[in-house]
Amino acid sequence: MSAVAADGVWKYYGDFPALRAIRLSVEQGECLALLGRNGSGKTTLIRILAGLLGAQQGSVSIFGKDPRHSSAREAMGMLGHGIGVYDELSAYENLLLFANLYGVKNPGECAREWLQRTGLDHVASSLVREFSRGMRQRLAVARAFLHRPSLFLLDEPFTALDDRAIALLQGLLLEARERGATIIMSTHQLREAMELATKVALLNRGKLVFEGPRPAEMLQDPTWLYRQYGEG
Amino acid sequence: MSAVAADGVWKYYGDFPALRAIRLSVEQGECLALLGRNGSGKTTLIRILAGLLGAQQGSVSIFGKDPRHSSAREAMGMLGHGIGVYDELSAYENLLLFANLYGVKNPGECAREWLQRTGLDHVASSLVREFSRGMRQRLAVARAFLHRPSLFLLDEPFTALDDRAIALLQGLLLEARERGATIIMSTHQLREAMELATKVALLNRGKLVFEGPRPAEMLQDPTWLYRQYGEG
Amino acid sequence: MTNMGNNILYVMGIVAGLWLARNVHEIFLGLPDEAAQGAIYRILFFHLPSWFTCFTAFLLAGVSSILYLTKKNLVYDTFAVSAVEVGTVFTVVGLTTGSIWARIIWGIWWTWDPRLTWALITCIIYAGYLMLRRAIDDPTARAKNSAVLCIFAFASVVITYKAIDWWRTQHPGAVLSFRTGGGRMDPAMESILYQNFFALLLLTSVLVVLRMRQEAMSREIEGLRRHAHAL
Amino acid sequence: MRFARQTWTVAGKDLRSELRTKESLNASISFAVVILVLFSFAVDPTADQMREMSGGLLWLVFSFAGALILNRSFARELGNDCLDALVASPVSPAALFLGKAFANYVLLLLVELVTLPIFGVLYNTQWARQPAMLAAVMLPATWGMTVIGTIFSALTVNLRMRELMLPVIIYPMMIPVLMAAMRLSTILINGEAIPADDWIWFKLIIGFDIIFTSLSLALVEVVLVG
Amino acid sequence: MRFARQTWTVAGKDLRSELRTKESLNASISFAVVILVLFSFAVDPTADQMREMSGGLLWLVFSFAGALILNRSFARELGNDCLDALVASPVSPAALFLGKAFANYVLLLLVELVTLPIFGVLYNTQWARQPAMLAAVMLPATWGMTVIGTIFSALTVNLRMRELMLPVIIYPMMIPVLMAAMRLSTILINGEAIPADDWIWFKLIIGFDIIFTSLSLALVEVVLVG
Ligand code: HEM
Ligand SMILES: Nc1ncnc2c1ncn2[C@@H]1O[C@H](COP(=O)(O)OP(=O)(O)OP(=O)(O)O)[C@@H](O)[C@H]1O
Ligand SMILES: Nc1ncnc2c1ncn2[C@@H]1O[C@H](COP(=O)(O)OP(=O)(O)OP(=O)(O)O)[C@@H](O)[C@H]1O
Ligand SMILES: [Mg+2]
Ligand SMILES: [Mg+2]
Repeated sequence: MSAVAADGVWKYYGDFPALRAIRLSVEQGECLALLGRNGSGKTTLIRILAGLLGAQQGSVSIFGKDPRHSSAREAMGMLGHGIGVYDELSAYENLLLFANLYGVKNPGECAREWLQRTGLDHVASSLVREFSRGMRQRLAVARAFLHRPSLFLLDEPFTALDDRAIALLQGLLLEARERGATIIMSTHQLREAMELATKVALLNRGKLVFEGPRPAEMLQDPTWLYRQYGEG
Repeated sequence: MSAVAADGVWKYYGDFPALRAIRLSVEQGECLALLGRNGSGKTTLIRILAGLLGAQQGSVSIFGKDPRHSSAREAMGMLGHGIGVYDELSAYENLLLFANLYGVKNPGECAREWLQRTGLDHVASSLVREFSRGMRQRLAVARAFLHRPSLFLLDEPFTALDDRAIALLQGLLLEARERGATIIMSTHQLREAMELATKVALLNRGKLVFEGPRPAEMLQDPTWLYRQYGEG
Repeated sequence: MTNMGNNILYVMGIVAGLWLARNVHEIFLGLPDEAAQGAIYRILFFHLPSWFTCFTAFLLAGVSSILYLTKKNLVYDTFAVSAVEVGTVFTVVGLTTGSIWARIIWGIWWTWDPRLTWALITCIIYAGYLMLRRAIDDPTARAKNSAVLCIFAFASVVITYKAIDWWRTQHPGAVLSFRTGGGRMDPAMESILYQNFFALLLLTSVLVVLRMRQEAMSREIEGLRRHAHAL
Repeated sequence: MRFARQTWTVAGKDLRSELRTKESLNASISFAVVILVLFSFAVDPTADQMREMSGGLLWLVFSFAGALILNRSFARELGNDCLDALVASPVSPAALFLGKAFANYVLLLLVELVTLPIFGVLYNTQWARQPAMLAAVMLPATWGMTVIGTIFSALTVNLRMRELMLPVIIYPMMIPVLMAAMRLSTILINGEAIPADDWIWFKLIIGFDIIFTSLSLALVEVVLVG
Repeated sequence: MRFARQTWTVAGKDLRSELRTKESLNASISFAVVILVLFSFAVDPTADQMREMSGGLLWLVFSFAGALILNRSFARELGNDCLDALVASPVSPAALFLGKAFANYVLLLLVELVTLPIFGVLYNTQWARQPAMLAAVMLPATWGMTVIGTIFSALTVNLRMRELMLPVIIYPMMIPVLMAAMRLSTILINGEAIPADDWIWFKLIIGFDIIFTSLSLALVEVVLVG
């Protein structure tokens, strides 16, 4: 059973097909980098996998379940464009909230542990409102990781992060991959992604034009794939 | 006379000093890459240079004038996080509006020219609301360039753009630099920035810790500077 | 659509027109004046059928909204919006004819009687539906959100319909035999009334089908534009 | 069990973040006072007139001031895309809806509790002659307002023109329950017994609550998942 | 010259983008009708009461419905950070303010023009007995509302809780002009001549307009530049 499988997924915005007959499968433990130009449908695909959007045709399964099934949702860690934590709550309260919602055992302890791992323990009781952008992003990472998901869905996770924050995230993702978690991430920052990716998929105007192990060429020259398929 | 000069600029948010005694000068025709970790104050500095924020102490001059002086504002082209164009107007109407506000001669012609240069002429009369992210960003670039500014202030201009859009922007900026325009841009994407930058400034927690010509080391290893000064 | 479909539509339109013309002739020349109200009571033959028509349209729109939410086929949404648009027009006709009638026999254009008030609220709610649609760009989200609203909105139609039973109103109570058990209206009159209703319903169907085509067309155009943009 | 815990967690979060800053609570209460003052200019109520309009005025104020709170309900989730995080978490949408509705309910009741005595003082009205009956009207009527406000707040949360659409949609939808509450409150504030004819209003409120709560619970998943 | 051209460009842009979709215009007008309906429950409009309150009711409706438009005014600039682009351009802040105020003024007057006859029909009131005098009240009073609304819309545009703060701030600020307009309109709608005593209300409106327009023009630069 694949960790993530999409079969013939079409998504229309009205009559405009944003995704066309996407067929994709990611095995457990793989890390897929989802590439594509602006507007090619990466965000749409990730949101469909996360169950935040419904596809008009085709089926999606997460560990064999529908994405809206609660066991699928428990297995997922999602990091979108927004950080998904509340400005009016403190860092600790935010993590506690999500730990509770995910039914984590020992929510308080788990929240504290993740504050520590993301280097936020000294501001645990400050309101998020007062955080700088980097700190917010760290907290978002903690939120997405705290229930030890076995599937990560990340939409442009490296955007607007500095080198340190990128290193933190890469470290955590590597660790997760080692314990067997599956990762799907979209990105324009190919260099950062190539360090993690075992597999690459390229979207072009809603069609999946390439899916396979990361070509060796891309380590040296990240845009190699675009040039191969970009004009297709 | 420097194109941009800041002298002893302090900016507080409440009690928190986001900028501390910034002293910076950029000569005409230079391209400054403003680097710094998340929360180091890049956006704040750029907004102060653009006259969108007032500094509590110190003085800023743009071509010898106050940033709020209308001749300084006419000389400036600003590209922030948002695209700064209206969703309910068409691409052409947007450019026409800004051409009028900047008192460009022949606003209609100028708007059409820039639609062409950014590859938007085929959608000139569509409302921006219908545009994809890449197209919006192109229009934003057209808006910032259409009055031929002699000073560009760009806040993370490459964020979330694909390779093609980045190439377009880099091309336009190179052209502007050649005709003698000054450029200041903040960024985390060092590689893209290093192709343009003649000068580098590094902010660390609101202090300017380095300012000078781009070190040769950074072409090979963009994060070199961070490692030199990052912990300072 | 096919030629065949077009022809059927034309025929339906013509039949509806002729039928209405015949009814008008009958109403104005065939029927005697009413004892209490004189000539003006004839407005009933337009007043009541337009309310029935709009209620029918709203009911069908609600059903089709439920279908949209279960089947996710945009055709249902297209039908719902067309029905609501045509229905809203008939709501306005009903309000106008009612007001004119009120002006003549009550001496005022409007009074805050529950029936009248609820009819006005229904009109506002469905106007809100149409406004909501214009505020959403993505056709799929638009269909979903307006379908939900359309289901909620139908409550106001029910209340409007039942208002005369639930409250003491200045507006006259039921006259049709299926609600009163007969006896309040002359059978000849009632038959004309129904005939006018069915003629209007026929006209409504034609309008709805035309509107559906236009809606489908504009959605297609929107899709094509996005295609063009993506190039 | 799980459902109840989730509901409680969501309601707790909303209440905690609201009570920490009291922003919408303060705004709502001061808006209520502002409206009361505006009305007093507009209608210059003599004692006699007040007898007839007390309930109406009261619920107008409740609904206008309450809208500020209902408006915030899902808007609160927008800022950092928190809604996505919630919907992607294992919380069932119905629990999410109920949790937010409970939080709104508590806040609305708080606003009403504070507004009532202010109203009494400003308009020289003895509103507390039949407190139990008044509560029996206010509790279900406020729940009706809450349900409509919460579900439509969810429905319009992603709209470009949320602030515009919300009032145009929620007030007409709330009218049945508002009308009933106005009528009953007027009678109760004047210290009269409810005439037999007017029990229909009670039934209207209860029916409204039941129908719209079930509809909302049934539709909320559709509303939240695109 | 330059100033006038800039003002005109800004006003033209706002009007064009509003009239293209008519979104806030539609919303505002239907909200006006909604409020008229709500009031009818509250006040039980008999002919006698209406005589005393017609002006009050009218201006309550104008101010509530108008707030939707005023609210949008600077909110429109928020979406894509357009406000930054405008403030960074060579437009003088005063021209920006005046341009937006003119656009709002036109829209508010449109809403009032549509609302008046609806009000007349629904409340069975002959409002047009002294049209010229009524216009002489409405034009400056609406300008007063516009100025207050526009400047506070600018002031709150960057606030986290814009929808909350705006109503709480603008209605109290508008009270002088609203009160005057209510009083004068009631007299005019009833077809009476304005008593000598009541001319003071006229002066109040004019004074209000002059003072707040100048204050706003003087302060708008500070408001817009952080
Ligand atoms: C603006 C004013 C009015 C409105 C909004 C209005 C609304 C309605 C509505 C919604 C119906 C639907 C009836 C149904 O399906 O049961 C109706 C029916 C009817 N209306 Fe009116 N009406 C108005 C004025 C009047 C006036 C002035 C009269 C005559 C005095 C009148 C006489 C009737 C009659 C006799 C029916 C048929 C009742 C039945 O059999 O149910 N209406 N009206
Ligand atoms: N809500 C929406 N309504 C209508 N069209 C949409 C919507 N969201 C996305 N689209 C369209 O669908 C296509 C795919 O969008 P999507 O956001 O998935 O692209 P993306 O690959 O994430 O792009 P980017 O790299 O810019 O983030 C685009 O053409 C876009 O215009
Ligand atoms: N409006 C504000 N109110 C309070 N503090 C602020 C505000 N804006 C920024 N700050 C604080 O000022 C500091 C500098 O912020 P700024 O946005 O300039 O950083 P930056 O260098 O642009 O960071 P990034 O790379 O994340 O964009 C941060 O610590 C931030 O928390
Ligand atoms: Mg994307
Ligand atoms: Mg920044």
